[in-house]
Amino acid sequence: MVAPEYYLLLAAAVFCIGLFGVLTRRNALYFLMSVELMLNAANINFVAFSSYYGDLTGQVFALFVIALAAAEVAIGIGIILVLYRNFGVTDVTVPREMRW
Amino acid sequence: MIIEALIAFTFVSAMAVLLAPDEWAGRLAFALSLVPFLGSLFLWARFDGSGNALTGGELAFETQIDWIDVGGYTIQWFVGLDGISLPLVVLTAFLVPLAIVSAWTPIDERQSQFYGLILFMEANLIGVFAALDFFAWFVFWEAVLLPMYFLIGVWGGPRRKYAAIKFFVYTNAASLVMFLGFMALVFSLPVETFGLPEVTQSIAAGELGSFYGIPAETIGLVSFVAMFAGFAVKVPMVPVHTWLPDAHVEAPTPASVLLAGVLLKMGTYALLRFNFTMLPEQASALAVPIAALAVISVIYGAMLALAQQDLKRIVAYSSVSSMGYVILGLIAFTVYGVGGATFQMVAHGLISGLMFMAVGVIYNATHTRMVTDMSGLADRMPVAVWILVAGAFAYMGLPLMAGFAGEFYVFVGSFGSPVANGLMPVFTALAMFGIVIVAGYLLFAMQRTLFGPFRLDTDYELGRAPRRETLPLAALLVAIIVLGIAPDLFFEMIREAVVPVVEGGVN
Amino acid sequence: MVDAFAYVPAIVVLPFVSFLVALAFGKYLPKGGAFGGIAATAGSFLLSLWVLATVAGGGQHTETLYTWVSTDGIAAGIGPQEIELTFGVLIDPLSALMLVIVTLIATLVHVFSLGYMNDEGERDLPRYYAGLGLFTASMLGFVVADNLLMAFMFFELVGLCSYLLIGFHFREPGPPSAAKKAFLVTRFGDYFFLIGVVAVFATFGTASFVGSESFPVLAEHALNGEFDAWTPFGLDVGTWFTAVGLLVLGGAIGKSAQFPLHTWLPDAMEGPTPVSALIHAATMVAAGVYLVARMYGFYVLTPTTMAIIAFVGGFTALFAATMGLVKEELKQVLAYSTISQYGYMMLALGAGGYVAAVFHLMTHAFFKALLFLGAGAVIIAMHHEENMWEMGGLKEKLPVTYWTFVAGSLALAGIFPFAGFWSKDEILYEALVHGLNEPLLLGAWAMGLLAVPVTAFYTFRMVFLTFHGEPRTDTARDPHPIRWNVKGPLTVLGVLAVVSGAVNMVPVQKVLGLEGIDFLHLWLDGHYGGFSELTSHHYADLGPYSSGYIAGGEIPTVLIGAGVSLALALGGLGLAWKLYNVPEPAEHTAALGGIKTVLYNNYYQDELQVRIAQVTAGVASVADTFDQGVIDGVVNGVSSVSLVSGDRIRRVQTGVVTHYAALLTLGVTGLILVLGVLGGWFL
Amino acid sequence: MSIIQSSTLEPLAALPAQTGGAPLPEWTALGPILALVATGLLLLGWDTVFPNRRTNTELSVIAAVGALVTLALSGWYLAAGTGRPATGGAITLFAEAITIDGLALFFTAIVAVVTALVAVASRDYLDDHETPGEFYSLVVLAAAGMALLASASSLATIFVALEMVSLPSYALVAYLKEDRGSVEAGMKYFLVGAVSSAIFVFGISLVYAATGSLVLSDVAAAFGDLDDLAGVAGVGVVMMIGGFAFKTASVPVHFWAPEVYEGAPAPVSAFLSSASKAAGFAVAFRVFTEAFPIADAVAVGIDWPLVFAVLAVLTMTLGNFAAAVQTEVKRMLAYSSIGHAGYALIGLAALSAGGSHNGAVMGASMAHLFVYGFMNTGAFLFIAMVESWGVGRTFEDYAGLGSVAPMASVAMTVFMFSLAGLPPFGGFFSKYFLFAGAVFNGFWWLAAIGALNSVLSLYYYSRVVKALWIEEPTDALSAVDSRPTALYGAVIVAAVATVVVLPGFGPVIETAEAAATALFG
Repeated sequence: MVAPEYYLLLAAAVFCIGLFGVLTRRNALYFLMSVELMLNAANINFVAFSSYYGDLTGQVFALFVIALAAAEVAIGIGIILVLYRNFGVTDVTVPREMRW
Repeated sequence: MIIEALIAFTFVSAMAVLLAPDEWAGRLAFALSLVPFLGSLFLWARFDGSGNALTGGELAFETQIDWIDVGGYTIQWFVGLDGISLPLVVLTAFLVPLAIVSAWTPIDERQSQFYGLILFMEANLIGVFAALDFFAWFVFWEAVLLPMYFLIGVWGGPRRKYAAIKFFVYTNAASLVMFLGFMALVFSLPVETFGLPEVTQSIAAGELGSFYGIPAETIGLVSFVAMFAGFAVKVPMVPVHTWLPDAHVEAPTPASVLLAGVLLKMGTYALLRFNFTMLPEQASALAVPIAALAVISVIYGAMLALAQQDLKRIVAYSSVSSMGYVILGLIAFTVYGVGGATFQMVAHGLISGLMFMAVGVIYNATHTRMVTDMSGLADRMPVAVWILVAGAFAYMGLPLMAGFAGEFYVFVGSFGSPVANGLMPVFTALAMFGIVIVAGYLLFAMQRTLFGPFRLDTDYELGRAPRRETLPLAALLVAIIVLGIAPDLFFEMIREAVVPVVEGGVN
Repeated sequence: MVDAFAYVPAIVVLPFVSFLVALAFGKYLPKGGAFGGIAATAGSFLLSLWVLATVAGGGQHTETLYTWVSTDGIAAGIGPQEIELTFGVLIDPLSALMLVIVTLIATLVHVFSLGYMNDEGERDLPRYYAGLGLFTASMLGFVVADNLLMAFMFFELVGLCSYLLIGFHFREPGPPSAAKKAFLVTRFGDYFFLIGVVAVFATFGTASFVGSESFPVLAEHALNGEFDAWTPFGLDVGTWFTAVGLLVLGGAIGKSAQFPLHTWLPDAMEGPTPVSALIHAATMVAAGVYLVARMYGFYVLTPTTMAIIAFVGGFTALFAATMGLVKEELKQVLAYSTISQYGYMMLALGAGGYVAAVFHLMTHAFFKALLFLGAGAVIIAMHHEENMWEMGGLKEKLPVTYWTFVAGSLALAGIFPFAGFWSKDEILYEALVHGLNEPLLLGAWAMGLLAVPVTAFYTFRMVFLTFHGEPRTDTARDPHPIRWNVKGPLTVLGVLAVVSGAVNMVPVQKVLGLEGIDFLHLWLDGHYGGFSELTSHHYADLGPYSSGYIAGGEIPTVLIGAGVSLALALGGLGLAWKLYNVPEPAEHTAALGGIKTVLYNNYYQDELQVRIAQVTAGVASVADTFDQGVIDGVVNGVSSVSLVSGDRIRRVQTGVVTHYAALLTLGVTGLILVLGVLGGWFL
Repeated sequence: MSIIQSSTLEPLAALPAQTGGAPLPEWTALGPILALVATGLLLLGWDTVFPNRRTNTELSVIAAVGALVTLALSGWYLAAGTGRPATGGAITLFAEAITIDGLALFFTAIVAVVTALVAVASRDYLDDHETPGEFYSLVVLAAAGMALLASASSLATIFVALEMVSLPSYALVAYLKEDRGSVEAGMKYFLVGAVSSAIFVFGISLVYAATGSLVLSDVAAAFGDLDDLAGVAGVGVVMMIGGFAFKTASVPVHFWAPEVYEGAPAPVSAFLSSASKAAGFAVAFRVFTEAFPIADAVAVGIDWPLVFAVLAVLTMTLGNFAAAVQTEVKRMLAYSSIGHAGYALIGLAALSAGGSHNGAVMGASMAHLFVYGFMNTGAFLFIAMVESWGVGRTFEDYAGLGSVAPMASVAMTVFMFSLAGLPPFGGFFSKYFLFAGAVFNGFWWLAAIGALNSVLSLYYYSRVVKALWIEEPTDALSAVDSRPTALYGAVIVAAVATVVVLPGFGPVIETAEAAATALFG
């Protein structure tokens, strides 16, 4: 059995990759994908430790997270759509009419 | 329930006036404001309290009911009057109708709002002087600021917005400091309410404990300083006085009258109640710096008044100066000192009210307040001018007028006071020099504006001031003289109420 | 029997009522309320005479009339005992005498005002008569006061009235300014007085003048160690009493126009002339001296105070007299003579000559009122021209005025046998005999003596320039006629100026050995009636002085003293005669050289005070700048700094969502790091 | 252990009695939440049945009634003592996934109040709008999520509820599809929200990794002996704080707030800044007191009150300072909302292990959020009214509004002064009790910083008042030509409530304090 520390590290790595994507990618869709990575990093933890503790709630919760992620993407795409309609771009750094 | 009835009636009056049409809002407000005035006279006539409200004296017109339970404490609706608060209630109720009448001429727009705010302020002012639970008191204390903010901001002079916001923010900041100080104090005591008497008596019983590892002495000292700083702004004392001249100069006359006449007294009243009655030991320990600040307020304020060219600014700075006497009297911890300070609050309320009102009458006619813009007004508007002269002499402490009584008591009380390592004679003598400077700037100002050949640079036709403008002045002058000749009208009850304060002090 | 003392309050109240009547109804009354004033003051005068007679019949009286602040058993917490503040009357020989003087002169001034004000068509007469009434009432209240606080209060009211009356002609620029100066300068003195009052309360717990619990008596006990008086800073009682005495003296110096607070008095000539008469002869200026006399029992306890009083008095007598030498205006000369004469009284008080001081107070009241009213008559005649160089030769045109004026002048100059001679001579005698052992006092005496010829010179320079020689202007050739209401008071006072010296013929008594003609001595010594602790011999017992004599005895000292001063006076008079009693007098001030400028400018005392005022105004202006710039600057600075930092803070919000993501990542990471380090997670 | 499992029987006396005297069945404790869910579904249904109605009055009424029913239910339960120690303690359902106690009911009430106000006000704001149906259903469903959030007592439920709030909110913010501001705000809200929820859920996963449970009480039990997993738990806790910071618009995840509140339709801003924030605090209060007991957490180096103290100071300072220099009223309110989050955070910051007054502090914070629900919602609704008039957005544009719309301006004045903490308005007591509580618990410095900020806030709140009453009216005010009744009604009700809550503060603070104290029980 793989030691739980490694799962933690894996999850952290995936999380950081996702975060890196969030910080560097300007395209809204990439942004969304990166967020998905971060969510899945959490899922790794849930599943791994669910099995580590022999407790099913973690795994069930991972399913919930996946479902919610899907919902999030759905609404995200919708917002990206109206963004494109109004600003003509999907670059998230462009709309900056409101600041300060 | 008489106090509650008075406050409630005044609130309702304020509402009624707010909704009244402008044409008769002023008359209606005056008529309605007579009710609290008569009510205050009734309170005076039926006053049966004795001793000090905070130290367990017999309260008049007391009501005490539980209001809010929070954090293991009970907040009460707790009002009552003693010999210190009653005169101030009467002062308030007396000044407001006069201030309303003095507004009839200069206030010509949004009148119903103006008079509504004045009455709203009156209700809160009565509340401030009557409330004996901290939170009830604090609600009124803070609520007084709102109408004044509008009175200055809407009906004020050219820089009214700056003055209003400065007044508002400055005094509120002070309230917060004071609030924290008081909270720290209460939480170090084994009390279960915020009732001022209970807090006072608990401290007097030596129950001030440590609080989160901070020793009781430090708590007492820090609370004292925080509350003192908070109230000093309201008084105002140098160096936290700079909101006052701006507020006064910009405020319309009736607002100035109430600001100088009553609002400043809130500060000294609170100092007396909180700092000097609750924490006499700390006050005595800090007597030297406090007395020094008082003296600085007197002299520095008077010097500033000397440098001004605007009549209102002169009177405003001289208020700073006069309130210095009150502080000096309070710190003396003698019956004459503390009692004189209290009396001086009333006296100064009347006198400064008169002065501001008189300056307002001049302004109504000349549309200027600058000393350099006019001279010889006595020729054209004799009645108003001579009452102003009388008021100025009252301000200078002319005997047989209320101001002298207040100041003299303070001087007698503080000169022989044992506090401040025996330095009080020096402080008193220094502060007394204020009576020379005050004579200086008032006489100079009068000489230049009222006397000499007539001249007015603003090109307004000057006639006698109308009777509705001079009658309030006359009423104030009569009150000043009556109190000057028979100070015992108030001083007797004041004295009884301050004896416990003095006995709590280090003597 | 009806008790005169029951009517003492009425003496004060009557003029006060006339004040109220004139104020309220003056414009509906004939003569602007003058008759009410005359009736009131005359009534007061009659009552005063009755009181005087009662005292002469062995009466004395003290009574608390009104409790201003009661104590009701509450310990005041300061001083040795509780303090009750009361109003009361004290009638003893001194106050009874003063009442008569004040009411007499007030009555005469009222009558004179009919001629000076009403006949000249002045405006605002009700205000004038109201002022006179209040002035008189205040002074009378001061005179009968039985304690220091009450005295102070009426003292201040006197100041107020002087302000109102000096500034009567407020439409001109001069009078308001003079009124302001008068009030302000005396206020400066009153500042010390007030400290003194407060100190007396703090020290003794009472400010009563009379009785076994009065403060002079308590002070006496304190010095004997029989009474434990409060003192500040652990001072010993003697030093403290000296300080208190000097503080109270400040008020007297201000009101009695002693150096260095004398500058207001010449300016006060801006007031109507009858007011000047009232101020200088009987009320305001007299109040200072009266105050010292009233609490003499306290002053005699402290030798230092006595010496200072004497020296200030002597110096002022000489100093003011020299300034009178070069004045061109009639009233100005009189003004400086007033200062000088009150200097004599102070000298007397300081020298232990209590009776002499009161004596001079009385005679001076008569002859100075006379001179002022005479000057007023001249001014009426001269159509309000006051410059003596514009007059001349009025002797024939105004005989009543002339002769009474001369009588007054002779009295002022101290020429035998006019009233002034007797009183001034007694002052110098007292100063001499007490001063032989006291160098400071001897100096004061010397100055007083030197002032004698100067006084005589300027007095007769004035007389000659005004009445003698040829008329120098058209007005002087054809003066305005004066009426009975002017001549009447002049005559009364003229008679008094001649004869009033007779009440105290001490030198005659001493030289001729006639007992019992020193009526004033007996009077003030409680011979007829009075309180034992307020008698002159009681003061003498307490006083620090012993008598010394020159030329081997009392009688030679008396004779030499009188002879020297009379000779000096005659010398001054003679010089004035020589220089100015010529048909076409010329100015001789050039002979004084550089001193002339100094004298014209009153030793630059006014300039000094103006300079002080300017410096004060400068300091005030600096304070204002400081207040606006620094103190308020800090306040506004706090607000500016807040807003500027708010503006900085909001710039973080760039509007770019990626930045937000980065910042929130940084924020959370920072929190993790900080908390982790603090919590030791990474160990 | 499965998640959905009927709970062991609790003392049913905790529920209000039926008319016959027998207690209501246990599931009725969910009544308020169910009422909101039902209303949401009803709205959807109504919109489906009548898709082309030109008026949205019915929708508005349905939403408002649903919210009021929720309010009535939660008020009834609160009054009856449901879920309170006096009646047998909290009611837990679904294997402790949901807990109905004082806290839950209290916050449900807040959410219901705000929802009702917003629903009424939207009637006029969305007049002539094409698709009002989804707006109301989204609002009500988000409100249901908030109510659930306040009741959730498992990290799983919490995350689900959080998303239930967030997802409709994103849509609501971007509701004005043609409005660039609304879209930009929606985009920013969504992106920041997505990142934060990722961080949040990762934090949950770390806590789960360290403790092996998602149920708060079990987490708490495991917190006693974390051993070397303290670091993992600690990072998890901080990341969860990040998630809460997003919901409550606190530093460091506040960046979305100014833009969102500014760009979103004003009723949505009101809804988010009042209800959503309150719900965020509700769950934060519950999680940190129930799952991470202070004593245990501090013992293993997870000093979360300290974190909240730092965040409170930063949040209130940032919010107030930035608000002071805004030129647009709505954005100023947005920053002020951040500032108030900072004040409310005192409720979590000024806690100490075994502190005898923890309940008082947190209760004061809850009471503040309650009052805030009225005054802040009212303020944003006033903005909505001004927007509907077409008057500009800056302070200058507001000049003289008092002369043309006095009643509304009085109400706005009440809101501003109440937000500033001045009497005689509710915000006065709530803020001062909060400061007093902080001092009481020994955190006087926190109160002092709060006080300093309060002073600054006075400045910018009074700027609005100044504009309304003191400045001279401009020509732009001719645009004020309508009197939107529903909007007016909502604003006035909020104002009256803001005033009345001052004398009637007793029940509010007493309930809040009792609820909070129970958490520390």
